[in-house]
Amino acid sequence: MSVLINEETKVLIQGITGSQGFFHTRQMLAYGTRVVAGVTPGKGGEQVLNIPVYNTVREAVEKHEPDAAAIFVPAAKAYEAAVESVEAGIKLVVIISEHLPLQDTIKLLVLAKTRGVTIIGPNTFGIIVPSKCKIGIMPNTIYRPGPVGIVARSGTLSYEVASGLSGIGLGQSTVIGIGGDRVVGLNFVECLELFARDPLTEAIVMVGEIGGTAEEEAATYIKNKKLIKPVVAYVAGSSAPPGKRMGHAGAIIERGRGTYQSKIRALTEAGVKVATYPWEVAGLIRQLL
Amino acid sequence: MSVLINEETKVLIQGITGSQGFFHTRQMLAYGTRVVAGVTPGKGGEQVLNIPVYNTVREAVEKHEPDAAAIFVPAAKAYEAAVESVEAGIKLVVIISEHLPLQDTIKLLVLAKTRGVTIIGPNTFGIIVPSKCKIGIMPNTIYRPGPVGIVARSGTLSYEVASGLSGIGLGQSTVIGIGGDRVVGLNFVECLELFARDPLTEAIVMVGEIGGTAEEEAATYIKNKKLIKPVVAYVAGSSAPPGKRMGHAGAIIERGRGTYQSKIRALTEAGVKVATYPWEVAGLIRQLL
Amino acid sequence: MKLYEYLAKEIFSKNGLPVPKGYLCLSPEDAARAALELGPVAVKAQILAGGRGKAGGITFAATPEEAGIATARLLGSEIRGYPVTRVLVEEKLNIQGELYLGFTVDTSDRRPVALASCQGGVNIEEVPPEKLVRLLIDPLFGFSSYSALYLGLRLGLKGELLKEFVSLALILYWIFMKYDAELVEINPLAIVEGHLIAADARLNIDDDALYRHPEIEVIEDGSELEKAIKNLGLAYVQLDGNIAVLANGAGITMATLDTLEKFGGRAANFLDAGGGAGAEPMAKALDLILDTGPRAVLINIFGGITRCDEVARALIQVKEKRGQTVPIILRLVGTNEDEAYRLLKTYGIEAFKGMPEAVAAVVSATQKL
Amino acid sequence: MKLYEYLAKEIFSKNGLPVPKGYLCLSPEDAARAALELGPVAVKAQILAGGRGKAGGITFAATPEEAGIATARLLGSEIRGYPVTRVLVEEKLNIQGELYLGFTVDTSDRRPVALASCQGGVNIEEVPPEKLVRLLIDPLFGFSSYSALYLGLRLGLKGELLKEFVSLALILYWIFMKYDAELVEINPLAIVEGHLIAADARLNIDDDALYRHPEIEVIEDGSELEKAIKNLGLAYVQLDGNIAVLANGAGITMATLDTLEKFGGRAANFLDAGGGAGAEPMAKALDLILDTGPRAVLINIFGGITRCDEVARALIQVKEKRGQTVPIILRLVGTNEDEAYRLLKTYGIEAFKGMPEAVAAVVSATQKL
Repeated sequence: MSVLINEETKVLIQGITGSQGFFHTRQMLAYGTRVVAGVTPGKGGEQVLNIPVYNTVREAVEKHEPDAAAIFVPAAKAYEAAVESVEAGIKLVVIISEHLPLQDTIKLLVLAKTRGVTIIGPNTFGIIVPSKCKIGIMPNTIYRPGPVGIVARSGTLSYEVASGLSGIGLGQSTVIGIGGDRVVGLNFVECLELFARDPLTEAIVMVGEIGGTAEEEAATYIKNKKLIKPVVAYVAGSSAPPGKRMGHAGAIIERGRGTYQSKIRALTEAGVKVATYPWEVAGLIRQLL
Repeated sequence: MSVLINEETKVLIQGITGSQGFFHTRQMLAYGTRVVAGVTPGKGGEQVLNIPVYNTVREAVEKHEPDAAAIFVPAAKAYEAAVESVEAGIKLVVIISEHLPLQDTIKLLVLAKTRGVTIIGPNTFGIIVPSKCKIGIMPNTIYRPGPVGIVARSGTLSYEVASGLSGIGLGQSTVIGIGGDRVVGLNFVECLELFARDPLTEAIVMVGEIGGTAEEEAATYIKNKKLIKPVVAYVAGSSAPPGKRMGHAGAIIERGRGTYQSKIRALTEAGVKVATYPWEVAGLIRQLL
Repeated sequence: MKLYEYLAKEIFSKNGLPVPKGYLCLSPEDAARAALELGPVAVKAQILAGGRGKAGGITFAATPEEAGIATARLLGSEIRGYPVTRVLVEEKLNIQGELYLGFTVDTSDRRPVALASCQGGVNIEEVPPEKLVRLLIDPLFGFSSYSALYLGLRLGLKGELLKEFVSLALILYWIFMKYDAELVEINPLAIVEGHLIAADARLNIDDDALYRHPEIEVIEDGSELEKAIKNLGLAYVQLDGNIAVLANGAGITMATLDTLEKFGGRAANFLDAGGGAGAEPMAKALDLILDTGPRAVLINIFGGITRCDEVARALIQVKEKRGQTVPIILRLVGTNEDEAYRLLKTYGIEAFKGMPEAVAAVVSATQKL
Repeated sequence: MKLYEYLAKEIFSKNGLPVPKGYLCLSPEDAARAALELGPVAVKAQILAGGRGKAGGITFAATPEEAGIATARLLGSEIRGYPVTRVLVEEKLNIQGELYLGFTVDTSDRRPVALASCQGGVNIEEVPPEKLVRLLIDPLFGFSSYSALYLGLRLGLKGELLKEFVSLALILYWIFMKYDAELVEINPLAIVEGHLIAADARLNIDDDALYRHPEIEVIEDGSELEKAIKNLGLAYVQLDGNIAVLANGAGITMATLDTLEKFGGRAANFLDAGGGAGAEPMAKALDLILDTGPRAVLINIFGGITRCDEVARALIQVKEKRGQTVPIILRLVGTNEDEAYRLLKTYGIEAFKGMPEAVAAVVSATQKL
């Protein structure tokens, strides 16, 4: 068992012929991910890294029934690419692409919901079940299988944490990047729910940052649902000057939440151990396991 | 128990101040329906038949929590009125209005589905649980409580049948008009499912007509799901000349279905008793009960 | 509402779809002039029915003279029951292949559907199912370029033709939505010199949505009487029997005709007075159908929205106005029934509460005469 | 991207929203001329920050002369850290009431939200929650006239004001969607002589959507260096310390700054080289920040998309070009790490694999100097 993906997961790559798509497909194949097809309109019939390329997702779905799609398509076309996978019936769509217009993301998430599709991202480093399946752009070398679930907004910070855990022999059950954008699909709370239900996950690391209220909502979830698995959090942004706020509306919506202090307070009150430095996370997890 | 509505059902009337809305609200109140509020933009604050009128459905929902809405609004505004009820969280919307543009109906049904809302109609006579609740425009006098569920495309034909049943002492559990338009919300198959699960319904009458393939799909359902409650059908249109078909596309979609002969054949093969005349339905039901 | 081919092509062209060059012609002279400009032409009868080609409604003409002759032959003739009053004279296409593409509504799936085939042309209805691609469209997702691409690939198109097909299909769907169409269809979607062109065009607009398309001229289809009754807001179809029928609701009207036929009568029409028709239009409709000289009239009302007292008033009004008429047999039950019977009694008009009795009475009335 | 008030008002006006009459003025003479036409005016500093009124950025002037003086005083001054280079001279409104109306995205509910209050004006952030109406918008349903009506009723509006509010709110939402806004806001939405008018206007466009709005002129916000680094496609914010920081990913860059602060260092900037930046832009960025004269540079890379070998190459390239530089402390792990260390070794550059070691090293390097 693992969260969302496993060694059986068949993966479709959208934008497989682009430089990013090509590079990371090769990395994913090297990791052992079952990449079954690629899609690039106009390049149907070609082969890339021995993977067949199709013009449309629908054709690829008819032939290979992929379980997940990874989107490596430039921002201006990422929305349509993701929607194509959603409409074609793929149930997990991981959007690596960044800089999607906000309204595109919002519309995509609404459409995905009507089809029961899980969207990870946009602007995510992806999701990995160590030694089983990697859908994303994280380095292949830093993960080990084990009991710690990681959910993170930021890629590189999560690599830092995962690498620290692996370094002291604590592997990861599943690592999920929810994406760095203000609006993302799968969120902290939903990941906590997945980890709570996953028998392989014994402890959870949350890697957050200032801005938005996702960490506060996660804290509320942990407190209200009495999550019994231990959670360690690191939140970046303690030194950031108060942000240039987005007009009154932003202030009205956030109502004082979204700051470093508010996140740390909420998490601490929920019983979460908060690390001061990213490299302390591993030690805190070891104490709790 | 009954299907979709009962004596507890609180009803909102959209277009309560219009002549049709007013007339039928009075009839529904006379029947004992719990009409709790009306909505007509611009007439908020008024009272009609001692029912408070609101400018928006949302206000009415906040104050009265209606379970169902009935739409008595001219065609050009019926879509928005129905959507307003769907968005405001009302779970059953009965659209009496006729002549809605087809694309409006299609869009409405899609939106309703995203909110788990049941749409009856458009162009329906409504739904009634005799002596308990009536949401629609059917005459108050012809129904009696009893074991027969009726589902009909046509209003007046269903009155004919209900009246025949009542006349020989066979009351009705629930009578549902699915609406006379080519595209409607709740359909024959869904009504059969509701009746199959309803303990008060012992036999079912389907009142169909030529055009579309709803009767054929109902026959397939009855056959495949082995519906054990007896079904009697009457289908209007035996004398109709072959319709002026809607281009090749219509023919391609219907593929020979949609005619009187195809409906009767499908229903008969599914074990449904088919009445030659509308007034024979009651007698056939009596034989089967 | 069906649009004539030439009107549909006007709309297609305005929205960027390729159509053949052509002119609407109302006389042989017009046609000859058009052919002078266009060279070899197709002369196509403009009627609101399909199957025109097989019925001789399309002729090719190599010269202006031939075009004039063909037009003269078509104008005034009748094709599939429709009088030909106008022809479309179009450049003759050198067709290398025929595809089919259409959008309509799948009423059972309650959503739009795209239909396409690589075997278009006059025999499209006989194309085997595996040669027909059917793609349901989720209205929330629309018909996207990837769907158009998928459709084109399924037809086996490649290269330039595939590109043209994608953009053409997207425009056709756009037209389908924008004009509230029940159906848009291109058959054949011809391949001419390596490019796609809409050799024929069909566009049916949803009657219920016409109100929001004031730019589209309403095409009056049917007889004067049909038009007059439609203008009252009622549904009317002329039939060839001798008993005029008026009922309320499409279902009961159909059932009345079915019963009449089984009882040995022949209906002169289908007249659905529909939901909530008041006394006024019903009286006018009754008046109009009495003008057609039926042997008898059968009125079958089961009152829901339609109130029996209003039906009674309509009948009384017509009787008062016309004096002696052919037998009018009335079957009346439902809302405000008692008031109706009281009114009818005042005027000495009898009515039935049962349908078989009423139908039997009208059949016997016509047989007596 | 924030738009200046006068640009936002131009867009509002073009889309049918009522705004005060006014002119953008770049000199006291311009302002006097405008006031001559408009009568009593408000002179409003155009800066990309809120709270302008409280900071003295809005002055009223009864005469052209006063308008000129007020403008002269504002131009060249600095308000909330922004130099004032332009003012908006507008007719003075006789305000009878102030409402608030805005649309933005609720990032936690992942959808647009309407916010409205009957107590608009400068103290909007202190309005009690019960005086604030918050209406989430389902993108599939949009913001409909019934929603606008509901909002207006909740603000207690009636009659003509309610009607105006409904149409104004619908247009404002339309602007929000059409211009890919992150935020549109009218505060105050003023009541003047019984009508609504947008006394102020705020419109922030989603940077990521600017590419599809070529009609909107991009407003360069920030210093020359900030602009230069942004043009490389990297995210940069200037800070007031002395250690330049370059890292990859917003999260790790923030964490690096946090760590630096806790270790006693002070960052000169936030520079996120982001996802997949190649050697070229990173070298350029490094070059640019070296030009600012930091005491040391800290580069912290955990390679995912960003490949360590490219970072190494960027660093080597800059070192080659500039020769001797201030200390550059490198922390480097991740994709293509081995290749990177091989390259660095060739050039005799040392790197750390641990973050605390690197941060400690850079702090100690600055303290040594």
